[in-house]
Amino acid sequence: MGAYLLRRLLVAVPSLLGISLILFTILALAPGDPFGDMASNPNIPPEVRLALRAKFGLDDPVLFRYWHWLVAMVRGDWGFSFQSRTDVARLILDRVPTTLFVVGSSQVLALLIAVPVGIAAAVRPYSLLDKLANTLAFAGFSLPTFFTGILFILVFSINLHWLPFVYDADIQATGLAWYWEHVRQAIMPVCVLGFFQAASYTRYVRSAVLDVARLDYVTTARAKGLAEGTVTRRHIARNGLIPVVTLVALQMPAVFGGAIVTEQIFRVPGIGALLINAMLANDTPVVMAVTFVFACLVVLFNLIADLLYGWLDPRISFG
Amino acid sequence: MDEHDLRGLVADVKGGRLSRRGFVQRMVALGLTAPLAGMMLAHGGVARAEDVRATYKPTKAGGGGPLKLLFWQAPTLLNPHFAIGTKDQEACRIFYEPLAAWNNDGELQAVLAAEIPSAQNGAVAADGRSVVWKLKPGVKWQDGQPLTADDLVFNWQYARDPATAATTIGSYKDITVEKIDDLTIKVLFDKPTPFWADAFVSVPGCIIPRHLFADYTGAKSRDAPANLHPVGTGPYSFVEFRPGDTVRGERNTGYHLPNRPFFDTVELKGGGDAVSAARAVLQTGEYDYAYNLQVEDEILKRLEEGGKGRVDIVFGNYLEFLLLNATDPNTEVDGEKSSLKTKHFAFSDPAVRQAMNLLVDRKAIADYIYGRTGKASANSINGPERYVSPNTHFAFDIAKANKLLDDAGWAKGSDGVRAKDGKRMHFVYQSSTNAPRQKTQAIVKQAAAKAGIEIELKNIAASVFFSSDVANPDTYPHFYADMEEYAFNATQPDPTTWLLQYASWEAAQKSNKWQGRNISRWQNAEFDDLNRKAATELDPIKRAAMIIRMNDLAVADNVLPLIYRGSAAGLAKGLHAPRSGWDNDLWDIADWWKEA
Amino acid sequence: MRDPAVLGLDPTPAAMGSPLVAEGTAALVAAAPALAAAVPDAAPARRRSGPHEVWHRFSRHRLALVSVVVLAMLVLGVLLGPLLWPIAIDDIDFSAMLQGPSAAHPFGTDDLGQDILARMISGGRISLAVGVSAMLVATVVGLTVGSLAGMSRGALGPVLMWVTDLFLALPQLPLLLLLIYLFRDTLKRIFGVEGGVFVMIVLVIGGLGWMPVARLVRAQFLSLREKEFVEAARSQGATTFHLVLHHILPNALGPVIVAGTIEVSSAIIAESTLSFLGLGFPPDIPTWGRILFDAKDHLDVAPHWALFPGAAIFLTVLSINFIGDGLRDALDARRVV
Amino acid sequence: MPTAVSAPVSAAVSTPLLEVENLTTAFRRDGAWREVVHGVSFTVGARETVALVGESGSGKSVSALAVMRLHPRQASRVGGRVLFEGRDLLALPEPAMRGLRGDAIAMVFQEPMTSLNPVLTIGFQIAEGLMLHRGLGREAAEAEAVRLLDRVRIPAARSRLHDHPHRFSGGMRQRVVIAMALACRPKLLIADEPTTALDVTVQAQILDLLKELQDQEGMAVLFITHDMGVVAEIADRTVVMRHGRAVEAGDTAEIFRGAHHPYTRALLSSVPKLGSMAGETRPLRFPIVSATTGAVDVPPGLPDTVTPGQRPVLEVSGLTTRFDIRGGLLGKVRGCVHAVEGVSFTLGAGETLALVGESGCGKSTTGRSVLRLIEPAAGSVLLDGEDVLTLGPAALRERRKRMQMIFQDPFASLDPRMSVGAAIAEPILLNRLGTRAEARARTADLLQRVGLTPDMASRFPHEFSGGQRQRICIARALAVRPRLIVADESVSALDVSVKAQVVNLMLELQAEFGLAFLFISHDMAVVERVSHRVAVMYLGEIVEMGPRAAVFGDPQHPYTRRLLAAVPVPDPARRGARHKVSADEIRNPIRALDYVPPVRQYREVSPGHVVQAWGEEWEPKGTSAAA
Repeated sequence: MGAYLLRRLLVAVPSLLGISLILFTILALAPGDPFGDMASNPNIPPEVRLALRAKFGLDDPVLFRYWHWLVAMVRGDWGFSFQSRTDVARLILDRVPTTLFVVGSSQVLALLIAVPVGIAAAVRPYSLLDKLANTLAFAGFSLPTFFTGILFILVFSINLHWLPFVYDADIQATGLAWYWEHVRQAIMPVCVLGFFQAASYTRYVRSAVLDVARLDYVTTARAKGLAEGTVTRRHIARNGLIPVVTLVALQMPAVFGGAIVTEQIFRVPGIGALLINAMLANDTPVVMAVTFVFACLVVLFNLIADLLYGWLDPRISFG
Repeated sequence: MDEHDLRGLVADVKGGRLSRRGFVQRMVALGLTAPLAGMMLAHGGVARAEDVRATYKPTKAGGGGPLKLLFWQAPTLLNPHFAIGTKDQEACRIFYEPLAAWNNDGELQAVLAAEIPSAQNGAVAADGRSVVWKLKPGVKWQDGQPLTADDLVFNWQYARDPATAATTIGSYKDITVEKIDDLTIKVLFDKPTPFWADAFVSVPGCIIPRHLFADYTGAKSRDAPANLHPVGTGPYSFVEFRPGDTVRGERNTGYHLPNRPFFDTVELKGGGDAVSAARAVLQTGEYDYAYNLQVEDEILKRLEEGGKGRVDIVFGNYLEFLLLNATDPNTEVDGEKSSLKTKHFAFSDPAVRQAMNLLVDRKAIADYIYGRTGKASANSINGPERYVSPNTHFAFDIAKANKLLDDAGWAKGSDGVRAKDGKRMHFVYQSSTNAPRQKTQAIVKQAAAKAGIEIELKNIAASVFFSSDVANPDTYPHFYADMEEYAFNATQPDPTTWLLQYASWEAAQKSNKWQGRNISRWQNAEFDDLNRKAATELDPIKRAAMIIRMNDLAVADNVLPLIYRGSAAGLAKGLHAPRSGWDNDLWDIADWWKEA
Repeated sequence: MRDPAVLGLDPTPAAMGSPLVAEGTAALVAAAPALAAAVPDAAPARRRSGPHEVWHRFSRHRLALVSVVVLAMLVLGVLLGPLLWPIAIDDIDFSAMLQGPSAAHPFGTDDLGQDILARMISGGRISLAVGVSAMLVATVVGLTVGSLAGMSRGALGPVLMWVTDLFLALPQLPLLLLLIYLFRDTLKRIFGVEGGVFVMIVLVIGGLGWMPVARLVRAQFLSLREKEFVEAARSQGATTFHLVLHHILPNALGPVIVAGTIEVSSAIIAESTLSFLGLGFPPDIPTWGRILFDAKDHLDVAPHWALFPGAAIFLTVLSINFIGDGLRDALDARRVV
Repeated sequence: MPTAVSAPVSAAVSTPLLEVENLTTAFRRDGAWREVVHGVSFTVGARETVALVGESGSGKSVSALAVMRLHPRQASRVGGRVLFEGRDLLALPEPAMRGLRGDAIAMVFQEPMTSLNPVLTIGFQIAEGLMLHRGLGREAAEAEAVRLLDRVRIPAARSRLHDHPHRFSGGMRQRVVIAMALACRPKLLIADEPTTALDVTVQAQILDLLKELQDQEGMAVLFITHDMGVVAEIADRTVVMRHGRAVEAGDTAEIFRGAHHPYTRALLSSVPKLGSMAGETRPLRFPIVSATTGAVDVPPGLPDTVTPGQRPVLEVSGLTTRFDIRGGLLGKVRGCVHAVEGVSFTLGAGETLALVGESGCGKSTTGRSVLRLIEPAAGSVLLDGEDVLTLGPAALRERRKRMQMIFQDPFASLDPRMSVGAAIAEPILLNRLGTRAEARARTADLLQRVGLTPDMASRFPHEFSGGQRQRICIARALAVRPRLIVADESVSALDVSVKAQVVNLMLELQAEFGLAFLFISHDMAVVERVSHRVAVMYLGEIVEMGPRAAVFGDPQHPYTRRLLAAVPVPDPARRGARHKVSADEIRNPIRALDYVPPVRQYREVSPGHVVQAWGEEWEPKGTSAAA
């Protein structure tokens, strides 16, 4: 197990290097610089912009810059944001709790919907419930999140005045009110993200469970006289959900990245919002760091998925 | 309008025959800025207008609860000398203050200064080479340290050092600051400077404390802890900052103005888009203020129907304009297109330039796109006397444009597109990606098509269009297109730098890494001459006449002003927030208050 | 539950439940091929083949059948639309701003008084073309990489899969945005304004969508190349090329086609999201996503503006997904076990 | 240990434990109901073993599941009456039925690899039923589970209680499944092909165990199988099913002695009986009995196809094939599966050499290595004197037309997307043996030769039955006029009657074309029928090889003896003649990298009959394994 882990980590190193090189090159080739805003300000002389470019090393050759970035990264220095004139690590750490909360809750919501619905649909394939779940799932991922997000705002914030649509990362309240406010403001972004994810998860759960529902040991379990509920819970769902668990683990990075749109709409100060703003402002160190974090997440979650799989499925062993 | 007329108008104001506001409006219509008009009046001995502070009603500081500001762009840093965009400047104004700021009438209003320098009080030297500022006594930094002249000298040293890479360097690099006593400094200019109110004033003038930044100058500037933890003299002291998200402050109990500030805390939330920011103030009332609502007025009006707030519009010098390329963007000479060595095949023909001017339906653009937030403007190409109604300054006349082009020999081809000497009238019209701008493009394109001109629209992401990337041909200074549209906001109230965008020597070229300010590459000897003279002319009224002339020269030709744009903000019902078109929205946040 | 057919009860084809089993695995394989190996194989089921049979089984999937009709109508609509509704897409008419559906403007007008129906027709062509082309790009690249990796017994396979994983680890949406910044103008110069953006969006969406296809194809190849009929052909002297072309590829194609349908719909969604982030087609080139984006601020007074593009995207994606579902049943991914 | 004593036949006369009357079962497909079991009736008395036999598709398993009401309710419809202790199971409410399942009636399924939940420990899976039906606590139930595991002879039962199923071999798993079924001391055990998926020695062990347990528990067994040998071995009474109907029922001995129904007779006649070839030197075709009329067609003897003195078609020597096992930090090779180790044999034209052995012994790998479908690690394979292992890819492709393979699963070995005509023509075209027209003509000819009609060429594999498909595979193999055919379990998956026909066809073709067959099989009875010579493989090595009569008649190696002893004989009269088989497991062939295979000594017992010298691990412990 230890050796397996070590091997996986070693294998990840060239992957991460490759990813970072690709990202860096693309970023370095990308047009624009972080000082565009100064352009419309006639008060800032052009030489200031050029000096800033030079100061941040934007005019050096790409490989040279990459090497510098890499060395700094290895030393634990994530870079320095052009835009905020502060350490990138701090910017990212600032955003992590919010993202974890919103994305995490949306995943929980998605699973809370997808698992029971998917199982129920799979246990009775082609029943009315199955068809309904299927159709709703397709509908779920046929609507772009930006559209559902705006629709939610119009209905729940503008027309009904139920929910706030500006996400406030630190609410000035204490006790129960604090929790209540957090829940209120998180409802819409979490639902938009969660429903979208639930749609695809439902399909996965259904197929995975369907695969299991026809296996011999399920019949064996029935032949033991177990009630249908027990059979479903203990023998079908447990096995059927193993691939789903790992699937969810593998999806996590994509979910973080895909939350960009939702974070934008609801002003959730998450990592995705940081990324898109940094990108629009050409704040290369931040973009680089965040995308690299995403890439690390993918590699990490791949590993977690494998380990989870081994843990959940006793047949897998890490030799 | 010449110098004589201007003097007459100043006299009218002095004699009460013309209101200050009326005077300022006329000057603005002539292409001057309100601050310049203010300075003309001051020079002419007209008394200052009523202080905006007089409208402040609360009788004690605090008790106003939270003030919630919503910025659809989020501030990313809190050092005024590093502020890149308006969003950062605005956020800095919560904590930092300048010596003086520009009010909406274009007048200087003292903030940290004891009084506004003038020729009358002898603070402004007659030779235009120095100005003396006196600090208001008893002002303390939020950490209790006193504000002194040393702080001002330090700010000058800090900002002028190229290693600091301050964005305010332009205001400080050509001056010298001397300490006279603990509360007095003298700003020295190396040549006669008519416009002295730049350093320590308004946006670039915010003053940071020496005792916190002295160890972090030059290359070390980025390590200063106070970059992220501001300590200023402003009405609110710092609580928390999340870059790109929120800024939080609480009432500065030791603020130097009485009964201020009104609110107990201030919160600035960033991110999202302008429309939903407007919704949060105007429709749901979640926030008190929404910044820079660049949204079609149609939508704003609808949101206002919610009754939770109103849209406040102030006009500074924010001009949306269309440039006609004087050079040829399609021929490459010495590795660059739009080279000064070339001439545009069509725009070198005055008839085509005039026709283009006639094909721009400014009224439709103003009415249907900008509404209250923009005024159609042509900035007088027909004569100096018609400044009463802006509507008469321009015309939208497709028939006349057609006739002009016919007469000039541009004949329609079988495809309906005009051509002359084998050159088809196919223009590339570029601008940054921005909904109203694209609609303007569509409107111009449609009208042009009716006059046999084919227009290809192109829009470039703002981050690219406005970047200083030398290698990218899509930045606006490269101008590798026939026409381009963007807006320019003169944050500096003096038009000297503004007018440089029409000076021959400022033409953006490869040789100056496209950092030249003259984007259209328009060249005019008279303009260049006037520009040089105006730079050292100390009589504001004479100088104003020169500026008006320069303006007229430029806009009659390759520069087609479109819209004089206002800055719209959403204000919650009952919120009193004096805004200024000449300064940041939060320039006077100390005076904000809200009716119960 | 035991399937009677699995028990060998019925010597004739189309095991009652096997498409279900197949569907489950195929979806998983499509989603995370790494998992496929762990999903236990079902017993071999009997099945038919041939286009008639595929159609027969497909036609039993009622929703899929309806979807074919809906999609066909949408495609015909955007193809023939300009003939039936010859109104310019950029005719500005300030007197008819934000009007609801009427006889003059069946889908209403936008805030410049432009006819939404005309814009929908024109936009649909682009949206559908983007979806189909991006799918083709993804499928071709994925098939190539996947089959090379699946057939290689040397170092090429692991290297290709490493590259595939690498691409999977790249953050998609951010990269999409970046690439669009980067290549928009180079391509615009080569292919013209519309063409350039089109080619770029297709390449970028397709170029970031091939990895699941590659993994799916590789998984199929890995299992197919060990199948007895492949071994039989090999033992009869078939070259690897012949094996791939005549035996492996045709049998691997079913799940790839299904994955392709999903790719079409995700490309359409991706294009609309790009428009939302301001990076899709320029504003004067309407696509469904772009129209939807433009409409978002007027949702309260002019819901029709958003309704039509929204419904078009929704119907297209929904019907493509249902068709994919039907195809999955009809092609029966577990055909070869 | 007492030998199994069958319950008196008279038990069936008193009130039967289970009475199935006029059972019908229908399934819904494409919206229409299709009946697949049409009114089956039979009874099972207390302590009685009743076998339900039939070929695939006869409805035997469906009937068994219908008794347990385990068919999906929406998609199935069961009619008739199923009386268990006088209560009609079909009329019981679901909770009551659940109470019976696993308690009074238990079931064992065919596939031990899949009938255990992989993520639950075997202890829990056994205890599950106890907790449910007996209301035991977790600990008490697990203690009982240990006892049950002991009873099904799982060594060190206590320590294995918390193991997951994948740690057990197939035979051991089936024991666990049986323990699970027996947990609540059911009155009736329904065993659905419980030994079909097992190796023959393991099958013998399981059958012994079942009999013993039945004896001790006094339960009735409804045994579903297709294997007449197993039936003869275990059943008191037998019900023969065909096409969803019970065609004959009666005392097992009587049925074997003289069946009334022609189908039963046909079935019995096609069952290969081990030992029936005593005295024969050459392979013999099976007699074919018409399933409808009962007419017997005893085939004439076959000509001698082996010409002695000629150079063998195939000479294999020292063939070794290993598979690397990787692991560790850098995926280094950790060990090897020694699948085939130093195998040598020769095969002459017109001769059939059978490679026999149990799963994992390396017989299939040997076959594939000979054809170089797997690259062997060492040795030589001479085909007509030319070493196949040194050929380049093009030359190998060229040579392959001389050696062909027929696989186990005829359906899997036909491309589902290719018409059978195209499949048969493919090798001809691939090897450029003729034009398209010629290939078409030859295809038609071949189809006829294997007993099909030329017009079938345009059909697809799914339109054929299993036997027909194997005929197609044979036709395809013959298309290139090969000298050698490797038949890898080619008839194992076929129903007995079909198996007999295909075996007959292969023998006829051998006689006609002088084919050399390398006949790989685990089925000793079929091997006895078809082969000239036999090689017994164990752990990748040939332990005994010689003329069929010698190996079967005078087995030398302990493993050969064990193998032969384990084969059930389809003759109730000889029941019990088979000796006990020790519960040894076949060891695995994974070796460390530095493992040096021992040099094996062979001795010649009689002309051509060689036996590997065996070590002390084969020395008898306790019960003698000698046949």
